[in-house]
Amino acid sequence: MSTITLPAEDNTTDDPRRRAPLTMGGQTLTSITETVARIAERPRPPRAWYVAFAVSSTLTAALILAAIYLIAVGVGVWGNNVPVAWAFDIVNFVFWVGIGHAGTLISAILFLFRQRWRTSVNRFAEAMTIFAVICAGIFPAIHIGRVWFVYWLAPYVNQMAVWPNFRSPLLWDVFAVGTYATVSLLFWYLGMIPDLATLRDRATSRVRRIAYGIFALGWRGSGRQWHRYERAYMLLAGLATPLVLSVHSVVSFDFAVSVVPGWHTTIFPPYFVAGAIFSGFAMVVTLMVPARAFFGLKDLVTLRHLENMNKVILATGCMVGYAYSIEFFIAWYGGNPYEQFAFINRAFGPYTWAYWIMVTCNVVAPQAFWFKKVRTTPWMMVIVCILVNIGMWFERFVIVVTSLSRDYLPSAWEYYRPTAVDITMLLGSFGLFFTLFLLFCRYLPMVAMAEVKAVLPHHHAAGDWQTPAPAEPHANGESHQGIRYPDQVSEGH
Amino acid sequence: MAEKEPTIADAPGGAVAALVAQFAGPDELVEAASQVRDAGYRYWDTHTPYPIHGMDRAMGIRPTVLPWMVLAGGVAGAAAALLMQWWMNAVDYPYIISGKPLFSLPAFIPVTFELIVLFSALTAFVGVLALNQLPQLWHPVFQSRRFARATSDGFFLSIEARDPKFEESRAAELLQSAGAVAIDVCRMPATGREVPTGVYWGVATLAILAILPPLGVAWYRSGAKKLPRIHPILDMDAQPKYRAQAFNPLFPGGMASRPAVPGTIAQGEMDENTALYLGKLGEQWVDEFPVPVSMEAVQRGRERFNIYCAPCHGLTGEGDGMVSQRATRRAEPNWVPPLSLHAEPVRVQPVGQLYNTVTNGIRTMPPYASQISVEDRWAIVLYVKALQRSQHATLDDVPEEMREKLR
Amino acid sequence: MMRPTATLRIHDDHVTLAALGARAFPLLAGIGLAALALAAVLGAVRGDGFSYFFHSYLTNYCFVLSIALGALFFVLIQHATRAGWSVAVRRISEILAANVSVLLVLFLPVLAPVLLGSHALYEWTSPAAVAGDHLLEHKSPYLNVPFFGIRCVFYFAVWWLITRFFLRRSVQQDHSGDASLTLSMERFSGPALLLFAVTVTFAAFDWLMSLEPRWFSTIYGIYYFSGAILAGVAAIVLAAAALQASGRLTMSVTAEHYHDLGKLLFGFVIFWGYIAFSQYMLIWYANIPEETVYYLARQTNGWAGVSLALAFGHLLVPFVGLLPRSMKRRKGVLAFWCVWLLVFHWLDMYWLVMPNYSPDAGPPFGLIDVALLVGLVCLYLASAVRVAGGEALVPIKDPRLGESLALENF
Amino acid sequence: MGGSVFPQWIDRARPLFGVVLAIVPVYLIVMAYYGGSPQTTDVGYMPDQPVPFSHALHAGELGIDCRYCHTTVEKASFAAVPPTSVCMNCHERIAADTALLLPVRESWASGEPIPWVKVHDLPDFAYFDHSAHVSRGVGCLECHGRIDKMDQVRQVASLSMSWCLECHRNPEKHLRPVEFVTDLDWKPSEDQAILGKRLRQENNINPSTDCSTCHR
Repeated sequence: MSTITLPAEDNTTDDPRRRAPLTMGGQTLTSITETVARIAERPRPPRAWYVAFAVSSTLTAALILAAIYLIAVGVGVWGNNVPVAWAFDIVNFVFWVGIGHAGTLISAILFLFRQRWRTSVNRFAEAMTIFAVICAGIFPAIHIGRVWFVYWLAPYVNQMAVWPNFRSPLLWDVFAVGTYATVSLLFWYLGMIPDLATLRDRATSRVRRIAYGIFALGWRGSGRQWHRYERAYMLLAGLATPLVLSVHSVVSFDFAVSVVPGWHTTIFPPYFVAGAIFSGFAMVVTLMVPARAFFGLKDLVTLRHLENMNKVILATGCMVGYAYSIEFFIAWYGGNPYEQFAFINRAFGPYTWAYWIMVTCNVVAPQAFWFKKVRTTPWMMVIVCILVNIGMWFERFVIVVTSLSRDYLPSAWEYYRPTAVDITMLLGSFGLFFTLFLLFCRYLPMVAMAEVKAVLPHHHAAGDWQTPAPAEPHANGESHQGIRYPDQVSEGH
Repeated sequence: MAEKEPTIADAPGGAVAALVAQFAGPDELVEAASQVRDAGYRYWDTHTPYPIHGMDRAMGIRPTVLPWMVLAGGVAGAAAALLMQWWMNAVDYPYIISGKPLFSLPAFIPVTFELIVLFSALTAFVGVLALNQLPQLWHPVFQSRRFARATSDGFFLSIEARDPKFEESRAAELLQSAGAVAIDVCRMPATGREVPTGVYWGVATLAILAILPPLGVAWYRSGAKKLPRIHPILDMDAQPKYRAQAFNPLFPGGMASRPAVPGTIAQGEMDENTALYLGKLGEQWVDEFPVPVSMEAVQRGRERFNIYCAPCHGLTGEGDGMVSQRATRRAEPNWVPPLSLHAEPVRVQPVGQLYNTVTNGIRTMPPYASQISVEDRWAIVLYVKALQRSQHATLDDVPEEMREKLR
Repeated sequence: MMRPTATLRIHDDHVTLAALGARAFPLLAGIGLAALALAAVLGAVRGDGFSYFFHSYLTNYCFVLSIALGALFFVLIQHATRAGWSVAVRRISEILAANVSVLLVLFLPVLAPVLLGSHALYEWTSPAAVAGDHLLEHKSPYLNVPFFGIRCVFYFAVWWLITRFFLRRSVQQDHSGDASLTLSMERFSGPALLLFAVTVTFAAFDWLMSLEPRWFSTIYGIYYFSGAILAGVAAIVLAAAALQASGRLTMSVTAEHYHDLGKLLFGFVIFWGYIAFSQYMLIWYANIPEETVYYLARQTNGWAGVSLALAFGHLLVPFVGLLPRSMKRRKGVLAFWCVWLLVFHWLDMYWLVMPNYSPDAGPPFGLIDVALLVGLVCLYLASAVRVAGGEALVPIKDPRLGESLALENF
Repeated sequence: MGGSVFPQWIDRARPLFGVVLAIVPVYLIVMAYYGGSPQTTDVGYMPDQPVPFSHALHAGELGIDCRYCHTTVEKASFAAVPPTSVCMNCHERIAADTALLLPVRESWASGEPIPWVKVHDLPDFAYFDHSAHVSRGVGCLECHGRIDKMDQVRQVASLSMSWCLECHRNPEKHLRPVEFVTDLDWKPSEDQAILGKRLRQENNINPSTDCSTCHR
């Protein structure tokens, strides 16, 4: 087993005798810089970018207009009614927070698990996290009805001499989502500093040099800096890992600490976390497949990466299916007639359509990922992942709306119907998400260059069992072209 | 490439600030780093596009204190969160919610956890920047033309001139022997060393301008103002409802409070009892109090008398109230000083007549029915009777045992 | 492609139990049987219809079972993630997992009385208790003796199949060196994990949760699982340390493996705390009598001390203890924490079972508990020694062994 | 292109920039508190009234009791502004021809109320019962200050929620015997702490701090 040669276009081998390469196409330090930095350096993006941006910013404008209308007129413009006081707003909130879980998961947990394939996709996913959390934050803020008083949620010294109620799960949400947004941003930015320095050093215009220069903070990639940087990165990863679990757990507490049938169940925290990772990864794959084709990143973000993410989707999809089943079983086993009614009503009541969309998309659809063919064929995985995203939105819809619409008092039963504002804001949140995402694609390094370089084979060979062929540098002063290494890498230990 | 002499690039400028040497690859750089470390330099560093495994050992870098800082941050976060929640919910604003104890540890754990993470993460971020002395937008090594590759695909080693051991030729020699493929000499720039005075002036101007808003607020705060209270967000401050005595343009006189429809009798004000309400029985003034006579009633009467009657009649009923005195002093032409309540005609009036006077006024005295309730009017009459008696008492009025003293 | 040094390491290492197995088996089996016999006598002497004996037996059985299930999960997840680092310790976990037949035999003292009509453990087995009790009547389609027995057989059958499959393939590879065996284990690991999840959940429902048949919690299966994986990993560490102490695996298993296992322990300490807190918090907050009764029993009449001991001993203390890197890299220190965690995991099982026996009289403890623990653990270890047999204690021809031997933590 | 785009002095100026960056948020927060405090926005409100009525003269010099005009303070939730008729009790004959009193006479003649400007105005979401306070011995002084010394009425207390709560939580400092509620010059004859405690017990004063006490 000396040198392994692989077919150039595929690294999805299952052969246990070797590790598939992380990147394709004989990557070098130079080629990685070129591939990634060039995307952000184009004077003008391709026309398709403009088209996408026009669509998404139009939707964003719709979101803003809908929000202004809602703030001006009142929350009544939503379809929320008694007793369905939580509807699209909280559904969207939970949905987007869930989407936001993939980034930190890839960045932090896979980092701690030494999954080196994360390096190609983590930047992308972290950016998604931040944008998703922004989208998520809008809805509860608006839902409080008087959005201009949103600062009342913060514990600050005030002339009313009151403090927030820390025994309320809604306040935990403020802290959890706020901390999550902050830490995700720090993590994303810290990881991006070396890459911003790369863009700074390659920049040709003064404006870009100043702009990237400021945000790169004068990074020099020095040995002493790297030492502390790596330690800080690991600490942040260690902190972000329990954080990411806590955030959706806290979101689940919003429901589960109540006594509403269908909400109050102890499995909610891990179940919500699994669902969040599930939907987050599905969103990453949905966006990654077109983006890697569109921006020429197929060699850095390979089918292998996508396949690995699809496996995570399969695993978390099964966990979600497990939770659905256990909930149903215990609803019967517990012997509480209200709980039983809540579940029967979910499956066969007025929202039966939503429930079966949820089950089909979340439990049935990802089972396709048992097949390698589906896991490694871009168009197939995109279909499954889009279904998963739809299913996860409906999961939140089912949880929120079916439980509320059938209150304890039949006199208060009411069917919820979204209004045009509801639907506009849902679509608008997607618009905002994609707008931010497109801006990110245009101006920032989409792949963590320094991290991908660090997992090129030569680097970590120092103490590794895989000793690569000796490097053959072509260093010759001014025309230094970087160093070629064999494109054979391990994806993890 | 070791046999090939490195190119040494120099550029015009001031004193030498640093030498930047490029190396062929990471392994060469690690090797060179251990040589420079052994040579005993302090202000030197390696520059690579990604962290190099083994570089810490080669450079002799000791483990950073960052983890301890982060631990301290986490402990601070836990302490801050628990203290904050305890103080806010159990001490300063105690309020029982859904039957939970004021200090509910299980309910406080989520926020405590989040703040541990938040404080730790902020410490990690600020800590790594501070330890790395970032942001540092200018550094001598940036003078090197080829150094731009350090963030892409180049491997560099720099030695700074501020190092006490630094000597240009010796350092260059060391780098050459360590296998540098190229060496750049970085010189201090001729210009731009000192902070331009404009920056100081700018900051000073900002500082001066920053004083104005607090001064303005202080001025506004200190004086009287014609503006009603400023609430930036009025929200439900002004609700579309009418409070007592508010203005309402819909009604005549702009009065929001509607007067009773003529002929309305409010509950409890059905004045069938003419003795009580009018002080009359038929055409005769009543001479007996239609209300219970008690010491409390006298006290109440005195209090009400002092409020409503004393301004003119004076506290003793002599007619020397402050208002009366002032009117007399000012020689008000229309002013008629009130009759002393101790005057004979008044003294002999039956209580019903006195009551009627309070209620409806008499001569220049205005009616007080709108200001004083029926019971209070009777109480005042009672007190007036007591006042009168006090000025015209006989020995018979004095309790037996006190009479001796008076003699 | 293995480094020469790595290859040499495994060839020079002492990787079989050899004579140790032959010596240890009769000793362990003897002690185990004697201890069980002593416990049975002690149980009979109490004269409470073996009620205490059965409760204590269930406590200790669930403790031992959790070690095997934790080890099984470890095997499955390593295959599912194609892990390379863990290959050096994977055989240990395969052996610890593959004792299902003995565990089935050892389960008979729980199962047989239920089948024979004893109501000492499970209230719902008594028709008198069920009659007229609305909840128990409602649950009787699930909680009835025949179905209970059928489910038990199903769980053991599934575990037996899975553990056999993985151990057999793995050992087969030692001889043939066939890499496709690894591939087939990877492929089967996914479905096996699904089966594992379902069986462990319902086993926990049946054997532990139904002790209090009116109470329920959807997270209960995960709660038992979280403790089991902790016990499994701790057992792997202790087994590796013990084998190294006997001069085996000294070159194959390094501080790097302990470090990684220590990280897993640390992670699952937090995970257990997270699951335990989630269950407690949601029940505490909603404050519904039919649910809080479970925790009420565990915080009154002396049980509060046990609950607090778990909060500290099972979460906070090991969290702090396992946090520093040096704690995870030193074999002796890590072994201490593994023993610590096993002690508290045992206490966790005790906390699950025993309040059902004496809700009013406070936590009971006696020689019978010790005898049962010693007996079950010894018999389990004897079985493990038997399972290991003369085969290698490291999958010597695993294609990723080299990767594992050269493991280096960052 | 060698060299940084940034001049060398940028690094030297780091402490300066650091201090500025650290001060800016502190400055903004302090300004928000200082400028937004009710002490700034509410206290000191002294509108011009349609008639230059002097409390200093009527309540101070003449010693007319507050309740002579504000008749409802003891029994209604609001403290009534007196109708024109109360003015005319005296001013039908006193200063009857002065220009200052012209609006009063006009009002008297036409029946249109005098548009007095309310000084102590709570937000509409706060419910305040005047009688509950006056009849339990909270002196006028506590909220309105020395009205008897004001020619033109001016708000002296912030009337903010924290100000209300301060008294609701510790009422002892602000209690006096009921008969002295309108006496702006009253001084306790004993230690206020002891007196307040006793009065609180005697009158069974347990101010509620529930939200619904004021926000109903």
